[in-house]
Amino acid sequence: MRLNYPSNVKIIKVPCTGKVDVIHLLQAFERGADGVYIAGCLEGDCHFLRGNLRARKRVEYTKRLLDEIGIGGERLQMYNMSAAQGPRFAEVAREMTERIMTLGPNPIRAKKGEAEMETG
Amino acid sequence: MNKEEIKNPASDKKVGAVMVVGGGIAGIQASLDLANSGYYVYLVEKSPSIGGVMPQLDKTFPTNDCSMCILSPKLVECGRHFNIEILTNTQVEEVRGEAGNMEVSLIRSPRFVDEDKCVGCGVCAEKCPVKVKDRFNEGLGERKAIYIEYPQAIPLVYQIDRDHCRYFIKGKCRICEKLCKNEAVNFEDTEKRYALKVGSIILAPGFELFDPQLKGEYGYGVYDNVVTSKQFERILSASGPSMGHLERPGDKKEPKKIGFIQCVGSRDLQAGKGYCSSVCCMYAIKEAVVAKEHSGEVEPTIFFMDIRAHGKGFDDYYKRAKEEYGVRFIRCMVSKIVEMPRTKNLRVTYINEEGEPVEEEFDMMVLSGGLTPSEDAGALGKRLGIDLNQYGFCETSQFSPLSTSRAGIFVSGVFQGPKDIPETVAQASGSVACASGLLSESRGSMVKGKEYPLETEVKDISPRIGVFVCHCGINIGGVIDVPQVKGYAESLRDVVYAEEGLYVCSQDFQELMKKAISEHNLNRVVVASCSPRTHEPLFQETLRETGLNKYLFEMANIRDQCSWVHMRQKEDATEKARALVRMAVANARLIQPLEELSLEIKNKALVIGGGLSGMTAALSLADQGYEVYLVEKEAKLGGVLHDVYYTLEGDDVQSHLREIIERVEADPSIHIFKGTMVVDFSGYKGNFETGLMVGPGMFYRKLEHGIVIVATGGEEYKPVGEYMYGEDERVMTQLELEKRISNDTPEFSNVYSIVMIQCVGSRTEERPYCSRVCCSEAIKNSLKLKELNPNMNICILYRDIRSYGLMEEYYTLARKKGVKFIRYDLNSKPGITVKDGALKVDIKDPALGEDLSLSPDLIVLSSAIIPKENDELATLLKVPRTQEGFFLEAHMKLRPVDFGTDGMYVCGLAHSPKLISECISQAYAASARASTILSQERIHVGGVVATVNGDLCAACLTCVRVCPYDVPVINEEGFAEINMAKCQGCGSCASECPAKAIDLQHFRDEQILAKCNALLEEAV
Amino acid sequence: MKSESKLEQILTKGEFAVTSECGPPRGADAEVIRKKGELLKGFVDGVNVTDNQTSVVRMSSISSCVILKGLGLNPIMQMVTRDRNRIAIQSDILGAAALGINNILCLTGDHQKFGDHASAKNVFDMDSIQLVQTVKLMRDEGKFLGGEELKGSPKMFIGAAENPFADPFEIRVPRLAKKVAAGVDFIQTQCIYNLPKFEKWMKLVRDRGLHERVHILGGVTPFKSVGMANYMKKSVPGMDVPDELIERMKAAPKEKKAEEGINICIETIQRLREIEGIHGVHVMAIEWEEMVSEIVKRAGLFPRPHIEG
Amino acid sequence: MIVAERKPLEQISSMIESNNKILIVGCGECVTVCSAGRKKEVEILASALNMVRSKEGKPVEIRQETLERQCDGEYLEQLRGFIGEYEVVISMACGAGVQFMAEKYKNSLVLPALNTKFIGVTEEQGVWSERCHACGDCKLHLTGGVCPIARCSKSLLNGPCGGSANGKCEISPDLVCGWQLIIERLSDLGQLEKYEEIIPINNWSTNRDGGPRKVVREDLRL
Repeated sequence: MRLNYPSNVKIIKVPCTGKVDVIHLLQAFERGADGVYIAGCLEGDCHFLRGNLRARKRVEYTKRLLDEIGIGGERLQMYNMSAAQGPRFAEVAREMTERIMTLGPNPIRAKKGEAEMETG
Repeated sequence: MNKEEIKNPASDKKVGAVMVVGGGIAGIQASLDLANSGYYVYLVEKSPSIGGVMPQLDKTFPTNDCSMCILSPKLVECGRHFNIEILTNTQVEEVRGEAGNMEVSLIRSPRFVDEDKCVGCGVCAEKCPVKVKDRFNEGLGERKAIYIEYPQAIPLVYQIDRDHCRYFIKGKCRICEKLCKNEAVNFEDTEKRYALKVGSIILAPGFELFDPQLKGEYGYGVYDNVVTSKQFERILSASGPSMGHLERPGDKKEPKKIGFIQCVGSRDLQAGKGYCSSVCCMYAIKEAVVAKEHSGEVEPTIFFMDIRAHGKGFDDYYKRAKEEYGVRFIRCMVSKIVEMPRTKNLRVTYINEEGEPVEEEFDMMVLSGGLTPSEDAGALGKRLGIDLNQYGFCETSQFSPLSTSRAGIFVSGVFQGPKDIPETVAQASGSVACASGLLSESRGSMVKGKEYPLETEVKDISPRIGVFVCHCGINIGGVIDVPQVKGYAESLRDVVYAEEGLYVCSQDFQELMKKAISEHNLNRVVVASCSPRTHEPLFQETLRETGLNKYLFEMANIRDQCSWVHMRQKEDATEKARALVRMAVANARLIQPLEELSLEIKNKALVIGGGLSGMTAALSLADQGYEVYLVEKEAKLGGVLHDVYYTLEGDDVQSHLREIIERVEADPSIHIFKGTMVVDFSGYKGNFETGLMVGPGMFYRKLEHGIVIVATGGEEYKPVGEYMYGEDERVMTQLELEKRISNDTPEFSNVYSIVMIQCVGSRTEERPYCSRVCCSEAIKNSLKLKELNPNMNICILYRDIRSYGLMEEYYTLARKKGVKFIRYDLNSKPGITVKDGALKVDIKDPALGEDLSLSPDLIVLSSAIIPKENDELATLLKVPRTQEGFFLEAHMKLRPVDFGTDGMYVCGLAHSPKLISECISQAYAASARASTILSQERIHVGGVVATVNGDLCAACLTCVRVCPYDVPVINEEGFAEINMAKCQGCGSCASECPAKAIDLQHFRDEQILAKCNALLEEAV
Repeated sequence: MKSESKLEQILTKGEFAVTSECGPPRGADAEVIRKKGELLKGFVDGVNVTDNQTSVVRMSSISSCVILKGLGLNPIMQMVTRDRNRIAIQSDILGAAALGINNILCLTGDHQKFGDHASAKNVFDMDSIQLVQTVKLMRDEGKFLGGEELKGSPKMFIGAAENPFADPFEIRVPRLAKKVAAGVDFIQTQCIYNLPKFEKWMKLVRDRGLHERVHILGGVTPFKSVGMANYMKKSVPGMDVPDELIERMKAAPKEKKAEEGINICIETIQRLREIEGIHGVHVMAIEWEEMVSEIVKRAGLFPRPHIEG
Repeated sequence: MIVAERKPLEQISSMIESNNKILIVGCGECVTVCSAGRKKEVEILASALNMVRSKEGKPVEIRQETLERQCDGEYLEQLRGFIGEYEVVISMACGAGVQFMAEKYKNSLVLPALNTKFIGVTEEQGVWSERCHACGDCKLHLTGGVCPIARCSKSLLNGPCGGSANGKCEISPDLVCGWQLIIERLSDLGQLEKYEEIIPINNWSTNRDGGPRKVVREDLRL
């Protein structure tokens, strides 16, 4: 449908959101991602029966962990959408981008940026 | 492929190819099953792409699955299958010859775009100046004069609409031709005629929606806001003309009050449609529910005569629509619709249940149009010389529901009679079994195989990556600076070669790619172009041809995920394309070749249950050339069919049953085990092992087989304690009545009055499902009794009469013969008493609001169909059941006879209540599905599956518990083992393993993290 | 006589006994307990003194008993096993006996989770049945749990509580039998509202002859309001309040709710008196001690028999 | 198995506030099964601590290791070569593992990352519950195979107390009364008469009350 969405969104493909591990999400933030979201099939429509439900639980766990870390769980989201929901995909990409814009950069990246400026 | 060429195999043998006519879901399913069991398939479709009606639907009942999402994988598989040749824009003209050896003449109308050259990039349509009302969106949207029907269309080839193309009308334009860098546009294309040889034909030409303009009182075509149900599907669909925003066509306002009128062109003798279309009640309920989900403000109302929710899980859906979604149901006929001139709202006049005329205003009205065979299909039927019934549906019989009157030509889907998607799919598979039974001697004779060079060893060799960046005409190149991305790719570590191409997917570029692979010793290939969904197999094929393992391939989707969606931010898009290529290369470095293990298959079948369904499946498998073990718990074959004597249509059931039993018992390929129980079970598709206790001696026997069909059947519920059943011998069930009618006709000369009570034990709190056959059963026995004694007073107490499909005619006939139908509500069930030795039935007629008292001689209970005791078997086989105890298929819509576990199937009453003809269709379907495995010599397993590193495993059982398919087990050495043949590759176990001992191949943690790191390389 | 308890004497004589209850204050003010004692004096044969009830810290049961004893009342010291191990328990029993306390009610005690010190460590070195055994061992055999002989055995009248309405019903009587076997002298039951169910239980008790081996005092508590009745029904574990009683409370005029509660209580006492094997009532007028005298009077249980000693 | 769960991240990060070189050691035994302390959890903790410190601008160096078991010296020996290079060691084992590591490496500061909870079972994926108190004197033969000490909130040997309602413990409606379970089991086994036997007052000396315990099998020693 070629609906425009912000170019800062980049996709990593997994066979099922059930494959997404907590450490994948954490390391994305550790490496400086400002936000991460998981786009899974609609609940009840998982091709692998329960993968997207597991993913949701893991996302919830990781959000709490990110809160504890101080990065902010709201930088991580789980969305469900179907392959026929092109507009929804674009809307989510925009929604997530706006959310991250409001939150500002990942504090780790911000801190590292500062440090580099000081030394550089 | 040169289509003019006639395939000409040795003429004394049957032809190992089948033609499927119609590319809807039935045709697609039939083609896939045929091609996957050793037949070459010509899939003939009159329109430019396959898919039929399903792509137009938004959701499907009763699961609310997205229609396109569930169909799409089948479309793609069909499109890329070696042994399916899709012939679009093509119609069958004539068939000559005999079953097994037929010659089919075809006419192909011009597409004006070369199928071999068009890559579906869409630049032509983007620039085409002509806009045309879009058939796919039911006239609610627009497309161009050069177009594809919908984005996922297969084949993904554009087509010029000759009637609207500016060049064809005015003689100039040809913009598309100029823009197409692949020179695919061909204005000189012409109609072509040619012939093909096939062994059998499966007809699946589908249906059309009744044209509601024929019902002038509803104002369709006059009032803007009266739409057809199919138009409403498009309005609801996220890919529809309003992008899924619920709005009425007249003024784009969001409608609040939406009315649905049922039976528009169904159950309507005046309109010449004496049958029920079977699906409209459910699709209307679904549309009402989905509309409600779109906006809580919506107030849907359904005007209906009877709600026919007779399928698996349907009544529950109906109940939820009423109770959870607040859909309003009004039992009435709408007499007319008038548009309010100012608001464009619609004033609807109807007679309510109390018999009073009511006028009510709606924002929008949806007409639930009936299903009618298409005119083309009718004409086709005539050309082929097959019998059609008065409505134009293909004539079939109850005991051979898939055979047309012409040998070798089979039928499936709505062309055989109105039905829903799962029944259509079951029939499609079923017709495959019929064709396959006819042609089994020629199985494999026409399929194409392919030889590949030996795979190059790459395991311990450092990566040498080649990157190919596609311009996709101007699709990518017009936005992204492709040369710059290519240059960037060259700069990345381990990349030894990079190239760009106008269309990387084109045939000549494949040659270039192969050359580059061998000249530069590439051992990993990255293509930066479009979607792997459509193009990965093509490139993987190229890799295999050069001797590279097909998994040594990675795609960066810089079109769908980049140039198309960041069209106006060219610099950002180029930057993103660089990142996507960087990620793909990072992954490519780590990709490992994956081995696929080839396992031998046990070409024998196990059928559990020796009733009609089990026997039919066994016979069909035997006809297809497989050995069958048929296990029956009872001492004789036949199951519940022993209690059925005649069908509604008048067939003699017992003689059919005797014939089937004789055939089964005489078939040397069928090994029958009567009085036998299944006691253990293990294995996976192609290699199962089952232990039996064989009666009467109860000795143990172990069987090896490749597939399992579960056909354990059902039985009539004995409603002891309800309606005095078991207390008074004058109260009996329908089957008991049928037996008495058949054995002792004179008895009924003294019976003057009979009351039948429907839904006994069905649609209740305890058994919320509809038993589907009881309405027709009651009508059948009423008609039989009326035959015996035309003056007999018969009264049927019902909740909804569900004489779906062509059975509606018998309902009409029964009323004509004076059978009385009186409705009751669940909360005021008929009361039965005995007074002075006479039976008395008290009932409140909700239509008249009056209390009635009847004094029948006999009371007949239309009792529910319940599954045969099957819980132990379900546990042994590890297959799921519904709450009611029927076996649960893998997918309600598109996998009606498959279990979730590969190689296991279900059919007949064990699946849900159904008619004899439906059991037979399903049994054939299970047989065809089984044949897709049994016909293979070996199966290939592995690839993207989870593997365990035993050294790291703690045997903690996490994987065992997490796996949705129960695949992992802890082996004798004490670590988890995942059977490659069973693993579905979802990766749930890998992401949950606390010891990190499991990896999902091709998506190993290392790879995902490498991609993640590459993406963020420049972030921190 | 096993003890020097006035309650034992009344029960042994076959009189219908009346006991009541008194909660010590959350502070060191002895006046509070004295005031409560005065309200009960002359109307009851024994007063239970709770031991940090609901795990909320209060003045100790022993000292409150001593204060009541000083007023001429006959205190029944409640002791829970939650807060003391066997060393402290035996020591407190000896101390209480030395101070003239001659009734003990052996209880397990509520879990500290409900109290004001939820993070406390509990003890539960023994349970209520084992506590009954312990007191009996000290009294009748003059021994400590450790086997050593003690000098001057505590002459305690041993009681325990029982809830005929708790789950599972099939062990309610066996559980009483266990307590009897352990050596209990008297039982005070949970509040009785569902009389038919209680009678069913008593029948089972009689079937096993347990009523002849232990004195059973039926527990009653008057409703102050509809709210209290509802609370007892829904929120108090093991309480069985029939709907008809709640309806009766609801039906009473606003200003007569309390009176209706008292009426129900008195009627219950009358019914209990008629049950074979019921030797008394335990009137738990929670924070409503002033009503005990009226209940006793109106139930025809006043004056209380005079016991020498 | 011994069931444990990770301490709140804040507590762990405050323990290592002033340290810059950290070794995290996972354990492959019980805490694997309760998803608290093997490689996956080590990775998560390392990543989380990394982020906490990066965010504060005080990056930290973390090494991750996972041993077969931390309650056996031989496995702990595997750290010998490099443990000294780290300022602190965070052990993701149960309390036994943490202590044993500290015993073996006298000069290393060993910190616990887990709270050791109980001896229990996996009820279902993600749910563990207590079954045994390690009282040292098993009574399961008396109580239908349900432990009154571990399953009754008050460890009553002659329960239930008066607080149980509808088969649930007085301390929580989500907690089944241990004695309800015992009675049901005895009743299912046809041994309800056992209920009437009074279990005598317990000898707690085999429990922790008797001081730190030890098991010695002389036949196995040299």
